[in-house]
Amino acid sequence: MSESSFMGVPREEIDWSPRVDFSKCNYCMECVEFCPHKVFEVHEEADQKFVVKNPNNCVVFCRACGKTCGLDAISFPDKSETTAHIKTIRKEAESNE
Amino acid sequence: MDEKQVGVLSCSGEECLGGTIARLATRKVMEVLRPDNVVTLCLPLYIAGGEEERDFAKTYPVISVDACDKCCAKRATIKYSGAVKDSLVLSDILGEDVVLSKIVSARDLKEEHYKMVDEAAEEICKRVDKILAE
Amino acid sequence: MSSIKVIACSGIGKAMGLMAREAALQVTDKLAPDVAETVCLAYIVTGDEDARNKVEDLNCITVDGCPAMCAAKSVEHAGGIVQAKYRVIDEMRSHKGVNAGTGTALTEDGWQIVDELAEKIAGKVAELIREDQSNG
Amino acid sequence: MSKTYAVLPCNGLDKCAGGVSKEAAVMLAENSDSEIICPVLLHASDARYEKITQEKPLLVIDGCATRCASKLAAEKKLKITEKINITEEAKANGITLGKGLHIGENEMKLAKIIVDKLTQVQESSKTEDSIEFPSKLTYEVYKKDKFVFRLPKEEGFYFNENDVWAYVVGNKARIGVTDFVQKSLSDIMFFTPPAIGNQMEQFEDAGNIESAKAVFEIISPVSGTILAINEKLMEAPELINQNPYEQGWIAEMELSDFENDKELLHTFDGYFEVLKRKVDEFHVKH
Repeated sequence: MSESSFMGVPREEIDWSPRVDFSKCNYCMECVEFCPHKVFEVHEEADQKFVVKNPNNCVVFCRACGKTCGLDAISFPDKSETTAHIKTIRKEAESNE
Repeated sequence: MDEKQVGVLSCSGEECLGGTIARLATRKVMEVLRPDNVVTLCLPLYIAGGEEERDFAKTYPVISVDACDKCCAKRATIKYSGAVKDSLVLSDILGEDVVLSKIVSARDLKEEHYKMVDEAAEEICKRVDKILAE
Repeated sequence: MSSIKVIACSGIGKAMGLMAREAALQVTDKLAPDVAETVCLAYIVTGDEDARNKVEDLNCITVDGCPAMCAAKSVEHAGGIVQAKYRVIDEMRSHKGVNAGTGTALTEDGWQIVDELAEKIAGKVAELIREDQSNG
Repeated sequence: MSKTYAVLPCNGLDKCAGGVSKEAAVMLAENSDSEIICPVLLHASDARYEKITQEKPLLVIDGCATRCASKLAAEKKLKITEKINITEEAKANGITLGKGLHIGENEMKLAKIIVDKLTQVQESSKTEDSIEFPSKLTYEVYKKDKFVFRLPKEEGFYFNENDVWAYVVGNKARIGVTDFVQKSLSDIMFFTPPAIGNQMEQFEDAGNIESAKAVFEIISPVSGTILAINEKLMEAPELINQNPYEQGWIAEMELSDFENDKELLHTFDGYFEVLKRKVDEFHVKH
């Protein structure tokens, strides 16, 4: 998946993925079951029963898994900052050409 | 990169057992036996005017699978897309008595029925492989 | 009086096609075998005059899987009088989030929806029969 | 001025629904400049109505599923613009039609609901048409197996990489999802619309759509205020599957900063490449 990009910016340079506050989480697993992009990975035996395994699989600007969380344990980076960051990288790339 | 594609257009006859066997055999070829090369076409959609199904059948080779000698799938293909590359009529391999016997719900299928599905699926695969080898 | 034709799409690509097929079969086989019967959908369109006579000017109920409504379209095209059109997708909408299975095999939940739909169709069959009788 | 019809009721005499078809036609003729076509006279002499049927769009009102009026129209080679079926309307409105042939209170009520709806439809479609949208789109297609993915080539279409389009005219835009979304979701069963009046930034969510496979969050390609949503999707989300660019559009917005939004949007050429890549990847995975 290293080839993936968003608006010409390599995906790894964009910090966008769910942040889970595990102190609030009750492991209902709704978010894990919801996401079709395999962002999460289940660790059944561990105390913390899942992790954000593939943050770069997360669709940039998608917050849908957060809505499945009744406890509001999931947050995302600031959208405006992310947008500004993407624009900056694009400008840099342009001026380097 | 593109694998060669073959379309299979199956009857799902509602009046007899053969329809159930034909559709299950076709799905088995698509899901399990030749998943990379076989695209199933939806006969009711094809008949009701589905553009995607009809265009595919004009561009790619199509095998028709029918339960009985009314050959609805074959006739439909010829009518709307021109020709079939190959065809299979289940009464030829399973016998007319069997295909025309009373339809069985997918809930009540028995060992004997799955054997028929396997036999039919194998016959479809033979035809698919022949086209792929061309 | 002729029986009511219950005609399913049997779409091969999705679970909903199989569900339509099974719901129709349950009506004609178990719930109302004396007054309802089915007809091969493909045959009435691709077949000869005999095939058309199976639906032309007769009371039909169509059971479709998806909104393409192939059974309804083809039966109307063949001259059948479509008294009611059912769509599995409408049943699915009242069972949000349920996994019904695939076009090969249904899950328990899928069968449950088939059973409910079959009951509805059988109810409609009975209603049409009553109307027909009261109209003489 | 309100739209007028040439109204062809079945006027059936053997069922109550036939009487309702006549009543609805009479009401329409009284409330607008619509004109009634008598089915019996039409059957005997079509020349009599040639002028009306050429001038006015044809509304056919059938009583029952036998659809005699529709069949008559087809026989006379008349182009039907709109169809109403009294029995279906009765069911949809929870009204039970009487067993007898006389029109009662319930039946009059139904006729009035139908006539009101016909006139109301025209009003609401006016607000939906607040943005001037091309009546016909031209598409480029990308084929994969039997699946055909369309993308409109018209100027004015912009796309984000979240597979949502915006068609921009002046300071307004209509938004919707692309063929990639509706094909990968398959049959769409639910539409949760954005709230009208809601102000949103670019890439905020503008509702969602859901199939048996997944939920798709509609990520807005533009910033602005929601002016209208496509009400038809509430009852028939499958319109998105039929054509997500035309009858399956999602919402209309007043734009707040399009010049800025544009920086992170593709026009046709850019998005067509994205679409092809996504289709190829999707097919490998499935």
